[in-house]
Amino acid sequence: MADIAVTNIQPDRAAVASQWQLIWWAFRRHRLAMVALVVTVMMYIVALVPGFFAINDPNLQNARATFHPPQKLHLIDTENGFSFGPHYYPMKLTRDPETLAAIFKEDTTKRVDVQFFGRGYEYSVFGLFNTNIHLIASPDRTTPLLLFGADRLGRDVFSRTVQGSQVSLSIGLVGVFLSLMLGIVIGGISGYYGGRIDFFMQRLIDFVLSLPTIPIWLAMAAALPQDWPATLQYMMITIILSLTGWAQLARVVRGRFLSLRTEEFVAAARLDGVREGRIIFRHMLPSFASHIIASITLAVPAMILAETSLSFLGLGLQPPTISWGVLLREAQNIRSIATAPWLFMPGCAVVVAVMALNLLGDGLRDAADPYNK
Amino acid sequence: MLVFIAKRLLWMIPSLFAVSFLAFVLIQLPPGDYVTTYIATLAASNEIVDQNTAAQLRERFGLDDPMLIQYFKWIWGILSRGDFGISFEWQQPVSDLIWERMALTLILALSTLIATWAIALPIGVYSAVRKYSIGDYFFTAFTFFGLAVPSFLLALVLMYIAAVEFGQDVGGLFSPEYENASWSFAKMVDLFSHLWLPVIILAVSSTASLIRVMRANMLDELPKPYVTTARAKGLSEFRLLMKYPMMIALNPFISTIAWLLPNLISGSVVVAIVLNLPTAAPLLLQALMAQDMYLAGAFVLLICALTLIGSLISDILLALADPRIRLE
Amino acid sequence: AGGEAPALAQLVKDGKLPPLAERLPKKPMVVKPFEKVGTYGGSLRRGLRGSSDHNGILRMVGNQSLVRWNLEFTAVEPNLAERWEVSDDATQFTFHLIEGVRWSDGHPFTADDVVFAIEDCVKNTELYSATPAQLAVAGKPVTVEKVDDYTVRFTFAAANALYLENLATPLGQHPTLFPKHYCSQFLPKYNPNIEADAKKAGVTSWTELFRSRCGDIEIPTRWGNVDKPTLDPWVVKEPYVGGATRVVMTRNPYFWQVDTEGNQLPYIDEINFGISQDVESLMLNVISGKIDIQERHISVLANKPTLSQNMQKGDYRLLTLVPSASQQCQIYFNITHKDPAMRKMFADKSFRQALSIGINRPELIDIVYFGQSEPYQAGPRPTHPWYNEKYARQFTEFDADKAGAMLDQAGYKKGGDGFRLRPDGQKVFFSIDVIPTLYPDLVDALELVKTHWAQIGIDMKVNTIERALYYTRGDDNAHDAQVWPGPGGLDPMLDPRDFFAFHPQGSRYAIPWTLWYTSNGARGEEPPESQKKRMKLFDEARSTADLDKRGAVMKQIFDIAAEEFETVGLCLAVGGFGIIRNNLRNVPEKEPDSWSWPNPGPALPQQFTFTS
Amino acid sequence: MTDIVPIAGRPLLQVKNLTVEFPLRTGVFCAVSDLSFSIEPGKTLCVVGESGSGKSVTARSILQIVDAPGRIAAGSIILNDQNGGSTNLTSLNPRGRQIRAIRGRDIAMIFQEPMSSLSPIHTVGNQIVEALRLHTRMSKAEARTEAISLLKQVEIPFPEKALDRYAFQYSGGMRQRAMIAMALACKPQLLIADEPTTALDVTTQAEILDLIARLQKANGMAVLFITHDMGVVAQIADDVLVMHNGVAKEYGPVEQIFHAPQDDYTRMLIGSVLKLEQKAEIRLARPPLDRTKAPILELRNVSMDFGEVKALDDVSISLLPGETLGIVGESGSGKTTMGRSIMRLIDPTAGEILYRNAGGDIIDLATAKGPTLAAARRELRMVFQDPFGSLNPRMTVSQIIGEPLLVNGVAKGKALEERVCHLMEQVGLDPRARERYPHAFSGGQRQRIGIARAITLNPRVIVADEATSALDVSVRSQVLDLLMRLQDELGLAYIFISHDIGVIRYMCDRVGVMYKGQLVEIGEAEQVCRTPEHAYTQALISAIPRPDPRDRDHSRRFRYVAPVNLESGNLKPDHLKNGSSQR
Ligand SMILES: Nc1ncnc2c1ncn2[C@@H]1O[C@H](COP(=O)(O)OP(=O)(O)OP(=O)(O)O)[C@@H](O)[C@H]1O
Ligand SMILES: Nc1ncnc2c1ncn2[C@@H]1O[C@H](COP(=O)(O)OP(=O)(O)OP(=O)(O)O)[C@@H](O)[C@H]1O
Ligand SMILES: [Mg+2]
Ligand SMILES: [Mg+2]
Repeated sequence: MADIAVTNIQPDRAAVASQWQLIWWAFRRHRLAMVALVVTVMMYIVALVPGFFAINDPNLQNARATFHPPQKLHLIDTENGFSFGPHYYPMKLTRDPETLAAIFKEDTTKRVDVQFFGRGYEYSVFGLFNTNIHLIASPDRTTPLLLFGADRLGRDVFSRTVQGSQVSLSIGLVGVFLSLMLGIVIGGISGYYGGRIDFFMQRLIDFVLSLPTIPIWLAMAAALPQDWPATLQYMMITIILSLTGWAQLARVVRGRFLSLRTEEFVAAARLDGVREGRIIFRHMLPSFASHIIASITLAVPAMILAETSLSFLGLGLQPPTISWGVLLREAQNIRSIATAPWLFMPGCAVVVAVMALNLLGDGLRDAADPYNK
Repeated sequence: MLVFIAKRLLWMIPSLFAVSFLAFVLIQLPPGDYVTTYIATLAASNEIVDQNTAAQLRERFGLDDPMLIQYFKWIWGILSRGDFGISFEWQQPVSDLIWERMALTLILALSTLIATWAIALPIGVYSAVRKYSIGDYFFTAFTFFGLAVPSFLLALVLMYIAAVEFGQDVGGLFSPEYENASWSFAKMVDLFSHLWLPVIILAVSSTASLIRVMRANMLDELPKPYVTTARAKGLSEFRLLMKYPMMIALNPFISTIAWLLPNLISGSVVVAIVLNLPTAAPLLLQALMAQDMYLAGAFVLLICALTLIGSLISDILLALADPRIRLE
Repeated sequence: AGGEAPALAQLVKDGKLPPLAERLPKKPMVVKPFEKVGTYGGSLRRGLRGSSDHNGILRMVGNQSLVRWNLEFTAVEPNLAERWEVSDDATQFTFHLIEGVRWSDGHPFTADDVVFAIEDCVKNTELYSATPAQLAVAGKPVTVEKVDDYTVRFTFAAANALYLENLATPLGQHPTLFPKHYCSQFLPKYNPNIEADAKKAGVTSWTELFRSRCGDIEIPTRWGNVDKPTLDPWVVKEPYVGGATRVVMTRNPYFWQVDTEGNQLPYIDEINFGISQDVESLMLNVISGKIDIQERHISVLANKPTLSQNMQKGDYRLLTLVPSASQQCQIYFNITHKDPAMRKMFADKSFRQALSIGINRPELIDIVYFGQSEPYQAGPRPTHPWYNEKYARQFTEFDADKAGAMLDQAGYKKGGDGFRLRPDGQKVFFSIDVIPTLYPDLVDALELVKTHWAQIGIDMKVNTIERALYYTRGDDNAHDAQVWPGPGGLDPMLDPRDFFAFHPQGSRYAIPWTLWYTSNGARGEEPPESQKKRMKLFDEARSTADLDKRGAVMKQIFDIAAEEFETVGLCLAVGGFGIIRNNLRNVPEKEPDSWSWPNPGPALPQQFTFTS
Repeated sequence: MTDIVPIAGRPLLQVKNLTVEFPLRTGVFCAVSDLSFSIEPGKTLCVVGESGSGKSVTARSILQIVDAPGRIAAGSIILNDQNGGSTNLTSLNPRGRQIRAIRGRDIAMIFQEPMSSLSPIHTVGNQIVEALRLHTRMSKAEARTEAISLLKQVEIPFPEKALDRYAFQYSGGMRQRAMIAMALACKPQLLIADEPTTALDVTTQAEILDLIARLQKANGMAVLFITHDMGVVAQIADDVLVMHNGVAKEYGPVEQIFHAPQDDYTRMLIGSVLKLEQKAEIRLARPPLDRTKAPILELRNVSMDFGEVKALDDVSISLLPGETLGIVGESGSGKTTMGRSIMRLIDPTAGEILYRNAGGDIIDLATAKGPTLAAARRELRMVFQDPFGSLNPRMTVSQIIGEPLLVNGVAKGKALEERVCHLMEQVGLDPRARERYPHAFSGGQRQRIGIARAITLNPRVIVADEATSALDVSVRSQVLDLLMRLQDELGLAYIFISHDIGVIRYMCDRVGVMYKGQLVEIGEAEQVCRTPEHAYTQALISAIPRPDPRDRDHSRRFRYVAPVNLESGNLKPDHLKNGSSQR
């Protein structure tokens, strides 16, 4: 085959792309995945400097704003003449004396213009320096802007959601990745070698699988040093949980590897002198990449939500630490459902995160799929 | 195969010992003991336990013995007399407490499993075959919802709607008249008429993840040459999918059978609590929280045994489903 | 001649039950209905939570002690004992039982039962290796003798002036707990084959068997045996056993009380306790009108708006609970801290005072408690005759500047980062333990306190921990500070943990001192003089039968406590609430909220009634 | 559908102006352009042409199963059925009911890569029975009986047992035959056979060709036969289509192609055929091997059992440095098993495999472990019989070829790229295609990838298992020449497993002949090909198809039947049977 009948192909040898470039090109064509990537990156930017994106101090309690419903951000003002510019109207509070329920009404006579890059409460950036510049700031400290409303203590749900992203998008993931690595390595070894090694690995996996998780949680919560910060403790819990959580993935990987290892290309790799580790990771694992990508993208929301169940049981993160799980847990009662549904806004954040991560995963999967050109 | 099964069964014995011992240690690891937690529970309602009574309880339950001795006493009781010990909290033999709960748990687990697989597998296959179609997007959206909503929140909302809007009684697994009745056909019917809500709630998130995983695995298998071969035979797309790629894509799911039960028990704790299900999970949690060792221990032991059996079953199925594994 | 429930009348007609006159005592106890004479019938629905909620049943039905509290929680009234005499030195109590009272199986209740309960059961060291505190004074258990069939005499080794009050609390129920004709079969003394019976029943020892059959005051098995005769208005029909999802109690045909028209009580046929694992499902049942009376578990301030808003939908009215506690949130700084530097800091009175005025209580009450409280330190509630103004209100005025000045003066100067340093150069920092699952409001309150204290340069960590751990840390004296609601608002005699180092698990500012006190100096750490003085005074008050004299002694304690200022309170305990279905009548809409007055029991549920 | 009357002059299938495109990142690749041909009932159209010229794509287009992202850009494919109706296949929905009814029943296809085209988790029987029951109204039992008879017809030994075995338990040739049985199951009107005999020894191949011819006669089945074996073309074709780079170079009766080719490419092709008829020039130019040297590889009494199947039975053979040892033998006779044993991909049940490494140490490969084995494997390489299966579907070609270099630390980065490009060029692949994944190559291209990979590390011994079976004659001779050049440069030794006696003769020094796991004859290549001793070898040589359509005499062919027929239980002496005796 001297010349392939290819139109528009540059003759230059170097024009050929590396596999990563190929994947990236394929990924870029996937529009939804690109959106997901952008959203994910933005979420992580927010998680890095939540203070900048928060409007109000997430811990600031405000007696006049308990169960304050979300506020609208107006663009066009028709009440006080006609003018443009993002602004909001403070709410007037009256309280039903019998039921103690608050009644809020927009007070359109007063108008507060929001400022971009204005000054607000002080926060620290990476623990390096403090600043008080925020993306959105309200000049009126007494009637703050509550985009997502406020909770039972009058704290700004929006700012809390923004703040919560920090813990939720970071700590839980440590455990996810740890158990992922353990699962792949142990499951991979077990499935790759088969036979006796597999048998003993399987007994280990059985053992770990049948370890009851709830007592482990309980024991863990008690055993960790109390003077650690809550987030560190929680990270330890997730890490230790991942020390048992790997077993599931390991079993799945192993099951798949048992059949994969009979594939001819694995034999070929062995003959190429590829070391076991590389065979498992570079040669066999990619055949299983879809499953693993799916597992990761599923594990992330599971981890975010596991935190809510853990705190339900009185474990895991507890207020005053702010995370999506904690926020959701606080919202999980009849009261919020009946009277303050905006407390579930952190749940929307979870949905967005889950959606972004999964679409990202889909995009990656497709991009890495050789048959998908 | 028989040798294999026998060998595996034999191996379960040391595993059970190891797990039960570890569980026993874990249960005791949190500070305090049953009596402390008992006192703490009552204190929550500002109710007070006499100090002398507390000391007395401790002595009576043998909580002053070293742990090893407690463990061996317990295990010996099980081995020699099938006696799982007594629940501190209920002053009842543990075996009176667990069986019905375990049975209900199994029923719930199996129903959830069936529901999950029955919904998820076809949808997963559909989503893979019709990748990026309207239907795929629809199911994708559904799965994201299922993934992102904590199941007990879902439980709460559904209960709220059912109770407040429709005046329906939704908690529990039985109508009041069957609550404490003995088992009968009518009671079974009643059970199944109550089962759907917890099954739906428990199935939502697992269905969602199953769909995603199934979709991913199918996408891997679909372009394989053997699928084309089958297609060239003139096989209808549906039968083709069911028979060829699906069987291979199922491999990871078969592996999951092993931990279905423990997962369902730990995963459903909160839902079971919210929905008031008389399954093992709440009782286990309560026993653990109260450090009611023997009760908790018995549950853990049973769950562990079921896990090991599950893993054996899953291994057998794995071998049946894939000759490459079987004929190694 | 009074009436009886139609169902019972039918049984009588069928000859399955003796006629009413034979079932009632000659002079049955007459109860005045709260509003009006009721009508028979109905099933009352109430919720329990989880498996350890046996006291939820006890509070409703199990208050049939020798004496009982009045509705106001101010005085002890006759119950199964129609009258009594107390010796002047408060060592001998003679009770006269109502004649002709019968157990729920029809067997007469006599002095023998009381003697049996104490002498054979409670004083059986195999069964009770230590005698319950109420029944032992100066380390010796009480002696009970039968004077005649309906008269018993309790003799204590030393003065026990509080005995009647104690007897009215749930922990005082032992004398009427064990029917001799039934429970004697589980005692070796009466049944030589008891060990064999125990084996047959599948338990390891006869004591297990006894407890599972006859129960005890505060264990679930008290409600787990349908065969055990009781003196309660309702008896167990579907028992409270492990795994049960509901408990049903049905009327006791031999109940020994009648209303003013001579109708046998209770009015209501049946009580149906649904067991919820989770408070939220209980809430759901409440607002959808599936519960007839409930305050237990739902009485969380945050629930109030929801419950109020659904009053019409659920067809109920609100029930107000008067807290018997004094303090919503008492901060216990560990004055006996293991670390000498910390100890010195917490033991410094002006340090504590400064922290106290550094708290903006009005703001806290506004935010966390919906404005439903007032700044308060400690001591009996304002309505209580022993109310002590200074003890209750000192250092509650918010003044950050003054607090700062006080701290400066006490030697805690501000460091570079705005936080204060101890004289040894270390930063002032401590953590306060709180159990979020139990008291979520305390977490919120502490969060606010943290911001207030940050303004005066004090760094504090809100340490949310698990329940058992909270206790362990306290027991080990390993805590910096802990919080708990302060009791003793209406019942200062019964739980004086805040007034001096009294309770080894309650007086969390000085656990070692409480040990010293409870062990008579054998264990723990010797407390300072002011404590010892209060301990002595309290012992004195305890053995003073005369209420006025006792009050005088207690007031001295409050004065000293006010002076010493050991604990810091935030605000007066906030009233709880509950719901009563609109068709349930004869229920007081305001009642004390206390374990000693185990609401709603002393409001006499037997005279609750349904209107159609 | 048994007795059809061919409608004279009305072709069964008409392909008009077919164009198939693959949109790639860098542009649109036209695999087939403007191709037209037609086939009449009962006739055979052979498609020949350079590897990668679009033969398989054309075949797949007919059944509408071109791999994504390929698409039929233009043209029509008309199927005229016997009732006079005709359907344009390109206009049918590829998932629709209509095309499904045609697939398998009217048109059946044998895929080029039988080794990967069978489901790994279903028994072969299951897959054949399925095809039968799909288009006929057979009961399960009937279908099973039919499947057994089909397997028997394609010469699979012990068909009753073989039916219940899995594809990976079959040898390459057996899989191919299973595919053939499956395609023939419903007696289609048109059989598309994409290199159906590459993995078959010539005797079995002859049987299969006879079987197809019988069906053609009996049912009027038309055959579209894609092959590289000009001998086969000469024997069976009525018409021939010569393809090159996606276009038809020449299309005409077989006589014309062989004896009066019009096109240059065709002439070149026929010329290559003749070239492969003799011993290679390079080989002849080489000084004779030093037979006294110590063997580099020696098999002593090696046996391998798979359950009751004795795949290797007490085989002893040795290989000299620089020597090319050809292995021929019946399909399923254990050739691959021998190769895999040498590589220690399977552990032989008995015997020694002694390898003398570069340092002169002798290693027993049958028991070697760990680093010793790893070191030995660097010097021993293998070309797998199944090119598709042996290429990781998720690695690009450049990664696959570069992998041994990378992991052995030979080259990295830019240097690695260069090496890979060079290797690809050596085996006749365009380096620009190196970012593609294996599935985007033609069968022959994949085979060359496998060869490129085998020669990367400058090994000392290469076991080549059917390494050139999917290559067209011209490319094949190029590749073989390359291999021989390398041999001379590096002193390589080859074990060359092949069914193509031409190839053996062209490049081998010695030949071993295997039969049922045993090595029945070994000797100088010339001598074995000219004057075979063993009866089986004689039968083999007799069955080689002549690349001349005028010489279609089958009477020379012999069939060898094993001396001991265990099944019937009676002992028979070695005997030769006149070729396809059934006829
Ligand atoms: N999925 C694909 N993507 C890109 N190019 C492809 C794809 N499939 C095939 N090709 C290209 O199409 C061309 C024709 O392939 P085809 O398989 O038809 O060749 P062939 O004539 O059958 O060759 P061989 O004799 O080697 O099997 C080849 O150059 C191949 O690289
Ligand atoms: N993994 C296996 N399990 C069981 N039997 C096997 C296995 N591999 C090969 N066999 C059997 O061993 C015998 C020899 O197979 P082998 O692959 O060595 O044949 P071959 O000579 O390479 O044939 P071909 O030319 O058809 O490729 C065959 O009968 C085959 O069915
Ligand atoms: Mg091809
Ligand atoms: Mg082979």
